[in-house]
Amino acid sequence: MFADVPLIPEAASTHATAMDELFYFILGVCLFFSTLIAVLIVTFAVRYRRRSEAERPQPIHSSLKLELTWSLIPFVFMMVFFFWGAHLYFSWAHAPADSMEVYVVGKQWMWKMQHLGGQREINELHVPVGRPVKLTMISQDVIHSFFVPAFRVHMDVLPGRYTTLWFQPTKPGRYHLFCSQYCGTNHAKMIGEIVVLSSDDYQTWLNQGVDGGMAQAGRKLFQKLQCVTCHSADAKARAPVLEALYLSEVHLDNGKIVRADETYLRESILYPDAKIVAGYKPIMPSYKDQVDEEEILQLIAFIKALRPGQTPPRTESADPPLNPILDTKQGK
Amino acid sequence: MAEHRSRLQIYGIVFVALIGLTAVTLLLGGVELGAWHTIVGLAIASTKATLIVLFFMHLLHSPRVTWLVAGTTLLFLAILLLMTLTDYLSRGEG
Amino acid sequence: MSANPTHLAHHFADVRQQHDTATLGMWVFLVTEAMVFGGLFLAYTVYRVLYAAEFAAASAHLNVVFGGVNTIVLLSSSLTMALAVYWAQTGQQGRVPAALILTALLGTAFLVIKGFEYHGDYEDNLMPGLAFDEHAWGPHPERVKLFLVIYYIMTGVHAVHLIIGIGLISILALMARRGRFTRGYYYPVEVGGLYWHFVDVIWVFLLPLLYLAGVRN
Amino acid sequence: MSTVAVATPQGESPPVTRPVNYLNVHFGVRSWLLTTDHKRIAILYLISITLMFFLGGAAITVVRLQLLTPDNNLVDADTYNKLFTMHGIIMVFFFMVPSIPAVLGNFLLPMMLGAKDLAFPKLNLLSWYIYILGGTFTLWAVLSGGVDSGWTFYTPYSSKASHTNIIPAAVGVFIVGFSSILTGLNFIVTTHMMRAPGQTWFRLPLMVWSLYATSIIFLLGTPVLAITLTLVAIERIFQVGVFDPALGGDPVLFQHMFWFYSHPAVYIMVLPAMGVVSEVVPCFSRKNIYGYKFIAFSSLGIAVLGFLVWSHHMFVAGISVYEAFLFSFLSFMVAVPSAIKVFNWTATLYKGSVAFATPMLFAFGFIGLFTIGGLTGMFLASLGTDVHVHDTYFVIAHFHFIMVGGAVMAYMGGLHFWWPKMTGRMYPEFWSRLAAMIIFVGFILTFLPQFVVGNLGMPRRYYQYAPEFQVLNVMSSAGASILAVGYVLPLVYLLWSLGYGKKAGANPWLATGLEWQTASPPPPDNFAVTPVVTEAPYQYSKEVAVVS
Repeated sequence: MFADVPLIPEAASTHATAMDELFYFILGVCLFFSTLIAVLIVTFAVRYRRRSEAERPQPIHSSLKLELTWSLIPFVFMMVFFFWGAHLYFSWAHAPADSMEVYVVGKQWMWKMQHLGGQREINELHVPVGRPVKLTMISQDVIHSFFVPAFRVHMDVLPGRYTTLWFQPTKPGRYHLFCSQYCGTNHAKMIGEIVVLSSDDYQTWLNQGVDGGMAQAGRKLFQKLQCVTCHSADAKARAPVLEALYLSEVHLDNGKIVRADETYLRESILYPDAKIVAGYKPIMPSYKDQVDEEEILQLIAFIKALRPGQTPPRTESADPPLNPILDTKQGK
Repeated sequence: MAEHRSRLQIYGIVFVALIGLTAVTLLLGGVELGAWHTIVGLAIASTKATLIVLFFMHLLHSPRVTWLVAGTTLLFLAILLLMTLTDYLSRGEG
Repeated sequence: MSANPTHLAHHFADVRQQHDTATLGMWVFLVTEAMVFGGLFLAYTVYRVLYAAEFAAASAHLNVVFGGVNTIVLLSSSLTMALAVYWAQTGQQGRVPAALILTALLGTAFLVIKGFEYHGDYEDNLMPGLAFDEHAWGPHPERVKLFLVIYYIMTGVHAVHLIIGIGLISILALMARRGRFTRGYYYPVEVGGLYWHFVDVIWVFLLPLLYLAGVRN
Repeated sequence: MSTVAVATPQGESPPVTRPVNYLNVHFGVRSWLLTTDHKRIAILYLISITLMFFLGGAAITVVRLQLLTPDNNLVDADTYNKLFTMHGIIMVFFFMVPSIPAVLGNFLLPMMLGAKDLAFPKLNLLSWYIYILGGTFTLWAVLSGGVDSGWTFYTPYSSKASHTNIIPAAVGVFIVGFSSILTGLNFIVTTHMMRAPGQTWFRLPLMVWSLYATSIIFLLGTPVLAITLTLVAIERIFQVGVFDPALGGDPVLFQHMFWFYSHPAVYIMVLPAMGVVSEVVPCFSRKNIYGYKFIAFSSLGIAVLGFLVWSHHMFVAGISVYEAFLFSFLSFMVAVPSAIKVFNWTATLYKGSVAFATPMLFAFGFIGLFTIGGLTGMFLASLGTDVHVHDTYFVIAHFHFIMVGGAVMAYMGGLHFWWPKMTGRMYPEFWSRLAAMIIFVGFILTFLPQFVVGNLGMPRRYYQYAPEFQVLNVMSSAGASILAVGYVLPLVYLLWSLGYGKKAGANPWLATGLEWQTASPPPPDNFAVTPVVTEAPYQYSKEVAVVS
C-alpha cells in the first residue's frame, strides 16, 4: 500500500523543475533554522533544568549585536527567497510568443477547452510535449482556479475578465487538473486531466474527428450573426475592417489609442459603444445576450486569424451553425 | 474672559472659512480643470476637515496621544487606499 | 477642580482622569468609524479609477443644490455643537440646551433635505432597481449603476450615523436641561461633540467625491 | 498581600474566614449577567468561547471522518461544504479572535497595569452581549440550513451563486466584529490612561504590549471587514452591483478588502499568544526576559507590518505583477519581528532555571510549532512557490500551525498559568502535562502530513479526492482523533479542579507581575491598595516574596 504513496509531486513541466529548485532551497534553510531552534531549546532546557527550588539565576541583559545578528541573517535569506521567487513569478506571468494557444471556459462544475484547430474537450486537455501552451481563461459564473500540480501552475479563472496561464510540459503522461478555488457544491468534482502526448501521438489526436477549426467556427458565427454585413472588406463600409486587427493599434474617436487584444475584442462584442473607432458611428448593437463565453472566444479566434483579404464575402450562404455542444447533457 | 471671547472669535473665523471653502468647491464644480478637478476638490475638502478637527474637535490643544490616534488613522487609511490602488494602476503592465 | 463623587466611577482616581479617558475613548472609536468609511472610499476610488467617464457623467446628474445646501446646514450644526461644548466647559450651562437642540434640529433638517433629494433622484430615474433608464447612459449602464449604488450606500451609511448622532445630542440636551453638567463634569457633551464633528468631516469629503466627480455646466 | 479577611456569611463553620473575592462577592445569575467586573466578564467569555470551540471541533470531526477514504459518502458534498464553513467561521471569529484577548486579556490587563478595572466596564459587558448576539445569528444560520461559502465569503459565489444562509452568517460575523472593536478600544484606552503610579511603558509586562498591539489591529481592521460584509449583503439582497462583474463590479476588490482585515486577523490570534509565552518563559526559567524592548517593539512592528501584506493571499487571483512583487517583499518583512521573538525566548532559557511545569510545556510547544508555521510561511510569501501551493492543504497546514499549534497552544498554556489566579485552585499537574503531550503529538500527526499532501497538489475544500492522497489523509484523521482527546482532557480536569483542586496561594509560581501580588482569586477591585511600581518587569533573580 505504501509503495504507491507519493511524497513529492511529479515534475512534468519546465516550471516544475525551476520551482522545485527554489522549493528545496527554502526547505533546506527552514529545516536548518527549525533544527537549530529545536536543538537550542532542548539543550538549554535540559542543561539548565531546575535542580533546586532555591535557584536564582543571574540576569542576562540583551546585546544589541546579538539582536541585530538574528534579525539580519534571516533577512538576508528572505531576500534571496524573495528575488528568486519574484524571478520565477515573472517568467510564469509571461508566456513565450510562440506558445500554442488554448481557450478555457470554467463553469460550475466543469472545464471546457477549445483548441485553435477547433477541437473541443471537457475536463480534458490534450497538449504536445515540449511546446509552450498558453491558456486564455474565463469563467461563466463564479471564480474558479486552474491548478495542475505536476506543472506547478495555478491561476484563478474570473468571471468577466480573461486571465492567462502558460506551461511547457516536459514528459508525456496524464496529470491531474484541479479547481482549487472553492466554487460550490461540486467543487471537488471540477477536476480533469491534462494529457501530454508525444508529437506524433498529438498529431494523431488532432486528426480525430475535427469539424473545422475554432477560427472556422468563429467565421461561421460571424456570418450567422450578420457581422459581415457591416464589417466587410470595404474600408468605406459602416464598420471598421477587421483584417489584421489583432494586436494592432486602434485610434478611437476620443483621441486615445488602444491595443486590440483579447480584452478589447471581447469588450467590443459585448459593449460596442465603449470604445468607438475614430471615423465611425456608434451603431453596432450589443451581442451580450446572443453569444456565450465560448462563442466569444471563437469570434476572437476568427478575428485573430483574419489576414488581409480573408473577410468572408457578404453573399456567401451561411452554413447552419455548428453544433457547439459536445456534451449534450450539459447543453445550454 | 478675554481669552474666552477670543475662542468664540476663532470659532466664528473657522465657520466663515468653512462656508467660504464650500462656496469655492461648488463654484469650481463648473470649471474645467482637467486632472486638477479632483485634486483641487479633495484639497479643499482636506482643508475643511483639518479646520474642523483642529478647532471644533480641539485637536490643537489635545494631548500627544490624541495626535497619535489621528495620525495612525490617516496612515492606515492611506495604506488601505494606496496599496490597493497599486494593483489597479499597474494591471496590464509588465 | 472639585471632584464630583456622584459622577466619578469607582475605578477612576479623579474626575480629570475620567474626562480624559472618555475623550480618548471617543477618539479611538472614531478611528473605527473612519475605517468603516475607509472601506467605502476604497470601493469608490477603485471604481472611479476604472470607470472615470461613467462616474463623471452620473455624478453630474446628482442634485448639487441639495448637496451644497446640506453642506452648509451640517457645517452650521458643527458650529452650534462647538458652542455647546464651549459653554458647557466655561460654566455657561444655561446656554447649552439651546445650542444642543439647535444642533439636533440642523441635523434633522439635513435628513429632511436628503429625503427630498432621494425623492428627486427617484423622479430623475437615478435609482437602480426602482427607477433607472438602462438606455440613457451609453454603453455601460452597469457602471453608472455602480456609481449610484455606491452613492446610496455612502450617503445612507452617513445618514445612519447622523440619526445616531441626533439621538445622542437629544439625550445630551435633555441632560443639560436637567442641569446635569458642570464645569468639572461635561465630558458627555465633549464626547458627543467629537462624534458629531466626525460625521460632519465625512460629509465634507462626500460633497466633492459624489457631486463633483465630473465637471458641471 | 493585604487582602482583607472578612467573616463568611452566616451558616458556615464559624472559625473559617474567607477573603472577599470577585467570585464570592455576589451570587446568582443576575450578578453575573449584569456584572461590569472585567474578571467576571472574562469568565463569561471563557464559557462562551469554550462552547464555540467544541462546536467548531465537532464540525471538523465529521470533516476528518469524511476524508478517511477518497470517495467516502459519509456526508454529501453540500453538507461537507457547510461543515468546513461552520468550522472556519466559528473557529476564526468566535474562538480564535476572542480567545486570548477576551478571556485572558480581559482578566489580566487591568491587574497587570495596577488598575481596578478597564476604562469602560459597561462597554466591556456590552462587548460580551454583542458576542452572544453575533454568535446567535451565526448559529441560527448554521442550524436553519447552513452556510457553504467558506469563512472567506468570496464573491460572486457568496453574493450570487450560493443558495445558503449567507446573510445571517455575515450578519453574525458583522455583529461579533463590534465585540472585538469594543474590546480593542477598552484595552487601548485602559493602557494609556489607567496605569498605576510608576507603571511606565517599559515597565509593562510584554503581555500588555502584545494586547495593545492586538487592539490596534482590532480597531483598524475589523471595521473594514464589517463594511465589506455589508457590501456583500447589499449586493445579495438588492441584487445591485458592488463586486459582481456581470454588474460592473470587480470580485478581486472584495478580496483586497476582505484580506485587509483577515490577514491582520492572523496577528490578532498570534500576538496575544506571543504575549502569553513572554510571561510564561521567564517565569519558568526564573530569568529576566532576554531583549525586552526588542520583543515589545516587534509586537508593534508585527501589528503595523501585518497590515501591509494582505495581497499575498491573492498572488494567483489576477492582481498585477507589481502588486505581487510589493506584497511578497513586505510579507518577508513581517517575518523578521517574529524571528526576533523566537530567538529572544530561546535566549531567555540560557543559564536559567528551567522547570517543566504545564504552562512551560505548552510554551515549548508554541515555540516549536510556531517556528514551523512561520517558516512554512516562506513558501507562501515567495511568489515562485506560492503559485504551486496556493489554496492547497499546504496552506491549511501552515495556518493551523500558526493558529492551533501557535495560538491555541499558548492559550492553553496561559489558561493553566493563570488558572490558579482565576479560580484560586491548582489544576492536577500530572493530567495537565499528559494533555500537553497528547495535544502536541496529536497536532503534529494531524498537520504535518497536510504539508506533504498539499505539496502533492490536494486542493482545500475537497470532499472527495484522488486515491493517492489517502494514506496521508488517514494519518491526518488519526492525529485529529488524538488531538480531540487532548482537548477534552483539560475540560474534564479543569472542571474537576474547581471543586477538588489544591488551594492555590496568591503566587504559586513565585512569578513577578502585579497580578500575582494580589489574592487568588483577586478581590473585586483587584488590589486592596493601589500598587506602586518601582522597577522593570521580570525581576526573577531577586528573591520573590512568597505570599500566601
